[in-house]
Formats: sequence, C-alpha cells, structure tokens
Amino acid sequence: MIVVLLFYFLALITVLGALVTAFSKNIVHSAFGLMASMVGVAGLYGYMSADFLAIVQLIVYVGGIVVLILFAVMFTGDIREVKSSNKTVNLLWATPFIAALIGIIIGAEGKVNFVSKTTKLHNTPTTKMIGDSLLSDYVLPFEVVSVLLLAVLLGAVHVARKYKTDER
Amino acid sequence: MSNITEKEVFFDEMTLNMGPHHPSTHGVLRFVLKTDGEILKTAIPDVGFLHRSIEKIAESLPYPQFFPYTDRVDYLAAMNANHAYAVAVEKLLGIEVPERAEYIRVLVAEMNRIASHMVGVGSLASDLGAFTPFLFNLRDREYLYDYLEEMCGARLTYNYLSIGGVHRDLKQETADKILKFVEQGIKNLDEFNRLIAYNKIFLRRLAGVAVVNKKTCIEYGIVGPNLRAAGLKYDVRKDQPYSIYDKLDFDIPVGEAYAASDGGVIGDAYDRFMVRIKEMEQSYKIIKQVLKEIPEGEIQAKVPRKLKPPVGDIYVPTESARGEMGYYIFSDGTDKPWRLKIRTGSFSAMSAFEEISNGYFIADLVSAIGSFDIVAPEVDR
Amino acid sequence: MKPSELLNVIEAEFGDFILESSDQGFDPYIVVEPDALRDVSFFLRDDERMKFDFLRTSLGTDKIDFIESLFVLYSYELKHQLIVKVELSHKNPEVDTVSDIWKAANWYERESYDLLGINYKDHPDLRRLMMPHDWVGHPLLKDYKSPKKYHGMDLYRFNPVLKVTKKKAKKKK
Amino acid sequence: MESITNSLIQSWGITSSTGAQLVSLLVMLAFSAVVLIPFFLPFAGITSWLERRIAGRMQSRVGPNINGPQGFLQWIADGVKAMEKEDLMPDDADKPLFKVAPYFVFMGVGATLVAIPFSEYLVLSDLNVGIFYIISVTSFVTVGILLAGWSSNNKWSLIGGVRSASQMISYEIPTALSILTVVLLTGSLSMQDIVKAQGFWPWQWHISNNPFMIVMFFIFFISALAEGSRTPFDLPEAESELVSGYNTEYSGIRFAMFFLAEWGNLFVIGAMTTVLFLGGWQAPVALQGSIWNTPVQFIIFMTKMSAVVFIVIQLRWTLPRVRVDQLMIICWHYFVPLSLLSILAVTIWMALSYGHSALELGMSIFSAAIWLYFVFLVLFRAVRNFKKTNAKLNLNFLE
Repeated sequence: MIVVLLFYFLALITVLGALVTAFSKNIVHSAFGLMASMVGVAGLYGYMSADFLAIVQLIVYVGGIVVLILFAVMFTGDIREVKSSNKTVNLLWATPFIAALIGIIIGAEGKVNFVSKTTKLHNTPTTKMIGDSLLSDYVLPFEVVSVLLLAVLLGAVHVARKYKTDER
Repeated sequence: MSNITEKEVFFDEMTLNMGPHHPSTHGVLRFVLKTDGEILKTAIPDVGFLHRSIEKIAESLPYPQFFPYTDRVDYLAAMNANHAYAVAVEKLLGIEVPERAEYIRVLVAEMNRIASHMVGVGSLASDLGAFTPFLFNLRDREYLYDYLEEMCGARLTYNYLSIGGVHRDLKQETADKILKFVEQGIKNLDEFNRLIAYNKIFLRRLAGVAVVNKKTCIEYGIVGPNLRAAGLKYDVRKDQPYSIYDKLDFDIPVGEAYAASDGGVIGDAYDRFMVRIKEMEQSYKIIKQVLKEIPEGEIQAKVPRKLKPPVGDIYVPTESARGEMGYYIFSDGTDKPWRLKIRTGSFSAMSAFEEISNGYFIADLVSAIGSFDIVAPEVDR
Repeated sequence: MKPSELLNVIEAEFGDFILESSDQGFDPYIVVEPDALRDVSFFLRDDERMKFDFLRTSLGTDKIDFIESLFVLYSYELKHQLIVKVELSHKNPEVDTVSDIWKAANWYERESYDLLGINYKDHPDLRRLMMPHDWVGHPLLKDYKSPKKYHGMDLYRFNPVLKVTKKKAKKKK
Repeated sequence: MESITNSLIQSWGITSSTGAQLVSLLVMLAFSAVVLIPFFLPFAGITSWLERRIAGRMQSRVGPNINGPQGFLQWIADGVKAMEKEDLMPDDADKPLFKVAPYFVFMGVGATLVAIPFSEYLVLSDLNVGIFYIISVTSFVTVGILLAGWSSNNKWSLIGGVRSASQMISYEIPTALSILTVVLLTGSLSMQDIVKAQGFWPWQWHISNNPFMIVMFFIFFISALAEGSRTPFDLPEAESELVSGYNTEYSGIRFAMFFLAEWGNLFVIGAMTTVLFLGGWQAPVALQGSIWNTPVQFIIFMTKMSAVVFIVIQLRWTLPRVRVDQLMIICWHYFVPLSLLSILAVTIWMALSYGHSALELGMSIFSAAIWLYFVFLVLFRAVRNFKKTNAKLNLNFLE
C-alpha cells in the first residue's frame, strides 16, 4: 500500500516536472521542471531496486545535464523578456497525431503482460551485475558507445578550438 | 562556423555597476563596468561621492585653521597631508622652521607613510582573498598609531603640525619606544613578506596585471609609488627636496619586474605592491636616522598672530604616501587663501583607470584598484 | 635651464601670444592668449629644450575680473617647472582643450568645468566630475550662492549655536 | 536501521505488510529528522565557531568568546539571530526559485551524511553505492547555487552562480577520477568496504598504497576544496570581487542555510578525505571485540577528520584566491590529465603487484615514508618560520 503510494508520489513528481518543462513560459522554470522530472525518474529507479542506475541518473542528469542547461540558459540575454520558450505552431495538425499516439500507448498498455521481478531482485546490489554484463554479454555495444562518445568529444574540441583561432 | 565574426557572437555586453559601496572599492568609488562575461571592456570611474568641498571651505578659513581639513583629505596618511600644507604655507610666508621641528615632522610623516602603506599592501592582499596578512599589518599599525597618539593625542586625524613648527615636543621615552618598534617592525615586514608576498598564487594573481608603463604613467600624471613601479626613479623627496630630506640617506625603490619568474613585467600590479614594501623598509631606515640625529631646540618658529602672506601664487609638491601631494595656493594678501587646490596622487591614478582596465578580468580590476592604493577622499576632496 | 632662459626661449617663439611672463614670483609663469594655448602646449611638450611631459596639476580660479585656468608643468628629464596661465572672460569662459596633449588634463579639465564652468572646447567627455550631474551652478565661482535644497534634501543644517548667539545679541540690544 | 525497524514492528505487534512498510517509512523519516538534522546543525555550527576561533588566533585577535565557555555557544546565538531577522526578498526576484534555492544547497550537503561511516557500526545506511551517492547528491548544491544566483535578479549574484556552476562541473571530474582510484583499490563503492580495505597504521591507508595515491590524494583534496568553494577557490562568493556572489540578496534564515551548508561541506570534505585516503575509523586490531571498540573508532575518525578540517580552515585564512582562468587551467591542464595518468599507473601497479604481498607492503612503507616526510617538512618549516618572527608561542589556545 505504502509502496504503491510511494510509486504514485514519484510518478507525480516525474509527470508534474515534465508538464512544467513543457508548458512553462520561463526557460529557467522549464529547466527546473526538467530537474524535478529527472529526480522523479531516479526515484523510480531506486523504487525498482536499481540503485546504481538511480545514482547514475542523478549524477548524469541532475549534476550534469540540468546544470549545463541552466548554465547555458543563464548566458542567454534577456531571459525574462522571452515570454515563451517555444512557439506553438501547427496546432491543427499536431492535435490528431498526439491524440492517436496517446491512444496507441493506452491501447498497448492494456494488452501487454508486465512481468514483475521486484521480489526477486529486491535488495541485491546491481553494480556488480551491470559491470559483469557490460564487459561480457554487451561488450560490443559498450565499445561502440565509447567510440561514439570519443567522436563527440573530438567534435566538441574542434568546435571550441575553431572559435578560439577566430577570436585572436 | 567560420564566417561568424567575433562581433556577431559577442553582440551584447553586460553593464555592471561596481560600487559605490562595493567591498573592494576602498571607500566610496563607483565604476561602471562594461563586461563580456568576466572580461572587462571598460571600467568607467564615477567619482564624487566623497566630495566635501574642502577647497571651497579653504577660501573662508584663515591659514592655520585649515589644518584639520588637510587631515581629512587623506585619512590614511594625514601627517603627510599636514606636512604638505605646512610646507606650502611656510614657503608662501617665508617662514623658517626650527630644525628640531623639521626632524619631528619627517619622523611623523614617515611613520604615517608606513602606516598608510601597511593598509595599502594589506588591503590589496585582502582584496585577493587573503585576509590574515591585512590583519598582521593592522596589528603593527596599531603600534604606530599608539606612538603617534602619544605625540599628538589623536590616532587618525592628527592636526599635529602648525605653521612654523609642530604643536608638541617629542618625548625621549616615546622616541625610545619608536626605535624599539622599528627593529620589530622590520622583522614583522619580513614575516608579512613570507606570508603573502612570495606566495605563488599571489604572485600569479598580480604578475602582468594592470600594467602601466612609464609612458602612460607620465601622460596621466600618475605619481608616487605607482610611477616608481613603472621604472621611473622620481621622488619629490630626492628630486625637489623639502624639509630635511636632503640630509637623510635613503634609496628610492623602483619597479624591476619583481615577478618576472611568473610572467610579470615592469609596472604591473606586483611591482606596485613590491615598491610599497621596499618603501616601508626605507621609511624605517629614515626613522632610525631621524631618531639618531634629532637635535635639541625649539619646536615652533615665531610667527605673527595673523598670517598675511604676500600677493602671489605658489605650488609646492611633497611626497605623500600616495605620491605627489601639492598645494596650489593663491594669496590675495589677506589672511585667507583666495583659492586653494590640492593635487593628490589618487586623483591622477583614478583618471587613468578607463584606459588601464581594458581587457582584464573583473577580479583583476579589484587587484588593480588595490595595487594603485586609491583612497576615495583624495580623489574627491 | 634657468627660469629666465626658459621664458626667453618661449617668448622668442611665441612673442605675440605671450601676454605676460615672469620669474620673479615663486614659480616662473607665462600667461598665454587663449587661442594660442594649443600651439604653446605642443611646443612645450615636444620641443627639445622644453620637454614638459608631466602635467602636475591644473586648476581654475575666479579672479573677479576674469577666470583664470592654469596648468602646472614639469619636465622629468630636464627638471624644470613652468606654469601656463590662460585668462578667460566671465561671460564666455571658453578655451581649447589640452586633454589630448597631456592625458592627465582630461580629469582636471572636467573638474574645472564642474567647479568653475570653464568650457574646454573639443574635450572628449566634458561632464561634471565631483558634483551631481544635475547640479546647477559652479561652486567655486566667487558669486556662487548655494541652493537651499537639492532634490528635496536640505543642504543647510539647523545650527543650535548660531541660534543661541542670535538670542544673546537680541538681549544685548 | 533494519534491525531497529524490525524490533519496532515486532514490539508493536504489527502483522500486516502495509503496517510494516508504514512503520519502516516513519522510522526512516524520524531518523532523518531527529538524528540527521540535529547532528548536522551542531556540527556545522561548531565548525563555524571553530573556524572563527582559529581565524582569530591566526590573525592576532580573539574571535567570539562571550557566549558560553570560550564563546562556544556563539553559533546558537547567531542561528537565533538569523531566524529572527526579516526574510528579505528583492522585488524583481523569481520568488518561488528564490525561496527554494537554499533548501537545495542545504539538502545537497545534508544528504551526504547518510552514507558517512563514523565507526564500524555508526553509519546511517551503508549504501552499496555509497561514494557514488555522495557525489550525486552534492550536485544538488550546484543546482541550488545556480538557482540562487539566477533568481536573485542581481548581476553579481548571477556571475557568482555561473562561476560556481562552471567550477563545480569542472572539478567534479578530477574528484570523481581520484575517487575512482580508491574504488579500484577496494573493488567496492560502499563506504564501509573502502574503510575496511584499509588498516590502522599509516602504511595501511590508501594514501600510501603507492606513490601515485599521494598524487591522487592531493588532487582529491584540492578538488574537494574547489567543490566546497573554500579559499583559494572561493570564487563563487568572493566577497571582495562579487560582493558576496550568489547569496548577496539573501538574509535571515535562508542566508544562514547557505552558511550552514558551507560549514557542513567542510565536514563532508574532511570525512570524505578521511574515509577514502586516511584509513577512516580503523582502530588497532587488538581492540576488536572489546566494548571500547566503537568509541575508539569514533574518536579516531573524528580526530582525523578534525585534522583535515583544521588544515582546510588554515588554508582559507592564509591563501589568496585564484583567478577564474587560473582556476580552469589548474583543473583542465593539470588535474584531469594527471589523474588519468595516475589511474593508469595505479592500475598497472595493481596488476604488477597482484599476489606479491611483500612487494605491496614494501611499496606501502616507502610511500608512507614519502608523505610523512612531506608532513615533517611542513612542520619543520612552520617551526622555523615561527622562530624567525620572534613571536612567543601561546599554547593557551582557548583563551
């Protein structure tokens, strides 16, 4: 009962955060909402005993992404003047598509059998398992992702350096 | 990306208001900063918050009564301001000051110069975040103020000098105390240096910052330790000696790129800092000489009750702690000056800021203000 | 160079424009015609015999008959001093700026403008320096009367001592 | 924790699972409310008192000495004063964010206490991702400072907030990398396991595992200073440059929260350093099983931590502040490459020495000798400088 309440509480945080992100007129409030949403997701991971994932979610998204977003937003001039973060365009076309998408999701949710593994995994540390599977079964995707990250890093360095030569 | 010019990227600059009650503007100075992020485009000084119309007041006061106001021009080196005014009026009147009084004047002026430099270098350190060295200096300054208090009864604004002499004689026990303190003071200065002056962070913060070369200094009329840090060996005490400075033996320290190992050049903030430190050593040396050679005798020349200088105008420069302090006095033959103008070191240093500050960080502006040792009432008067 | 020689050289160069020169007082000075101030200044700064590179100070004075603006010059190299004076009319105190010749003059001229109303032509930034930007009048003029109020703030304080003395004076009567 | 919950459930005779969960949730909340906050507040408060006393001693003055014995209760007076003060808010501030920002900072620091082991048994929750957990919750501090800086609608605050964010993002990397070496040595993320992998004697600590760990220790210590924004890295709140940085517009209890968080952070820096590198609570093996074990462990932990805190305080009142560009250069040009190299070196050393316990011990003693030599050098220089100044040693510290 309490556990279910906890779940709904976390889900509420996540959804509310997402709504604030989507509908807030103020970019900083949006970023703040995003953070709440991320924290909610981290809570949901924790709720599902995925402790390592929850912590990584916090480090990467709250400590990294949200801070970077806030950081970037603060460099934007006249944040208060900007009344809407994104313009609402093509409302006519978007509405039926969104409605259809929501319908599909709701329809699918009723047909799929969710298997609960919560009892089995309860209170076992996941760090070791994640590490093991990353370096055994999933070593190829792991390496591919690292190559991708390397490319991103090099690209970032390239962009940053190019700019500097222009400046001086 | 390459076709984006710098101007398009930095299309907007931030206008920051620094002061008048910003912690590192030493009194009430105001800067309007145009910055690009943390990097300064310009820092436009806005002065006048401490304008107390001292020059206007002087026009309605007899010559001797103006002494207390000179204290307020530079509260950190009030004796030097006193001295400057006394020298100017005496030269205008043609009064000969007794030798003992001259010695006492030089003694108090040098003591106050040390006290002023202590605050100058200490507050520079505290602007950079090191608070302890500042308090070390304040501790030593208290001793100096104690002795000055013994001599003239006040600690900050003395009104000690009179036209033609000084108000009270120097007692032998005070002289002994001062001599004893000088020994400890030199040691304490060494302690201060070891604490902060050779600190790597401190060196790196000041080396190459707010460089003012000799040419800029002369153009803007920057004087005193700031000028000497730029490499020009000019000191009013040596070049246009007044009082008994021509009898004394002391050196004039100049900037030699003291922080050269960390990228410093002549005339940077570290040189200004170091020149002040070395000047303190020289002042200690002068105090020792003065106390050794001080003659017995009168301390007050015979001056008429009502001072009526001849018609004319005079400019007398002296060396205050913040550089050349000169009084330009117009006399119309009455006992009040027709017009009196005080030339101060901080004023000219301040006027150069708009040019100096370009291209540095906000944090560097703070160290620049500290290294020029600007005192707000000197700028505004 | 001795002051008398100095003045001779300047008079030889700008004889007509030097209204007065003297080395009898405390400092040698010349009084220059306002129109020739810039030429004289350039000469004083750049000439080999002059080399007045340091503008010690500059100030203005209200001399009732005229307003005087003066520049105290010093040469670091040749170690001589000269005061250059300009006499300006009360009605139109206007003179060319020297702030591009000696950069130090920039603020001094602003100060003189602020306190005495001397108008330096072609000054890059002639604003008030000490007084508030919306202040009326120039305080160092001899006929200046301070306003009683500034933006609703009293500029004069009640002086209890003055009141007592007035009462005593009344009683005596 | 669990045992307490279980015994409570049993003693109250609760059988339903909902009831049991309710009880365990309540116990958790009660624990955090009753134990954590009251523990955190006095610690931060006492640290503030200690800092002011030490600063006073360093600067030839007295410091707070009126309230309570030796001014010990000054922090309570200050806290009460802060609570009584008006909670000012700028007119143009972003009000909800302005209000909520101090809580983020406070929470970010306070939540780290959950995973810090004070002794073998005195730990709130021995999370198996303990050290990661501490890194992750401290990121709330960054968010809080950024929000505080932005929502104040003050340009100085904004610069402070942005400075803080860039500083913390940058220094998180060397911190995490240096923690990673310790994790490598231990093979676990749990704080208790990290402590248990070390021993009582200095050569059994992680710092003296091999010389590269000394490098890592310094990188960690300096980066932790930067993350806690202590001098010489206190740029976000540089009072002489940015007036006070992100907390300029705050007053009353919200301002006090920022400051409590700062001093709490001091404590966290000390505890983390102690746990990761200095052997944590490890007491002599002979004491094991005795009733004195836990108190001795607690005292040992607190002693080491206080030593670290003392050094941090001393650094703050000695060193000037670095500039923004220098701050970034220190991090990206020196610390990041150096810590990457050190990780590599530590890994290689671990692979080489695997199974050779004599080799490991020899290296440990060797590197312990190195850092002890450094400690000796510092002490020697301190004594020499002290003699030079002709000052009299005043051992009457608490006067």
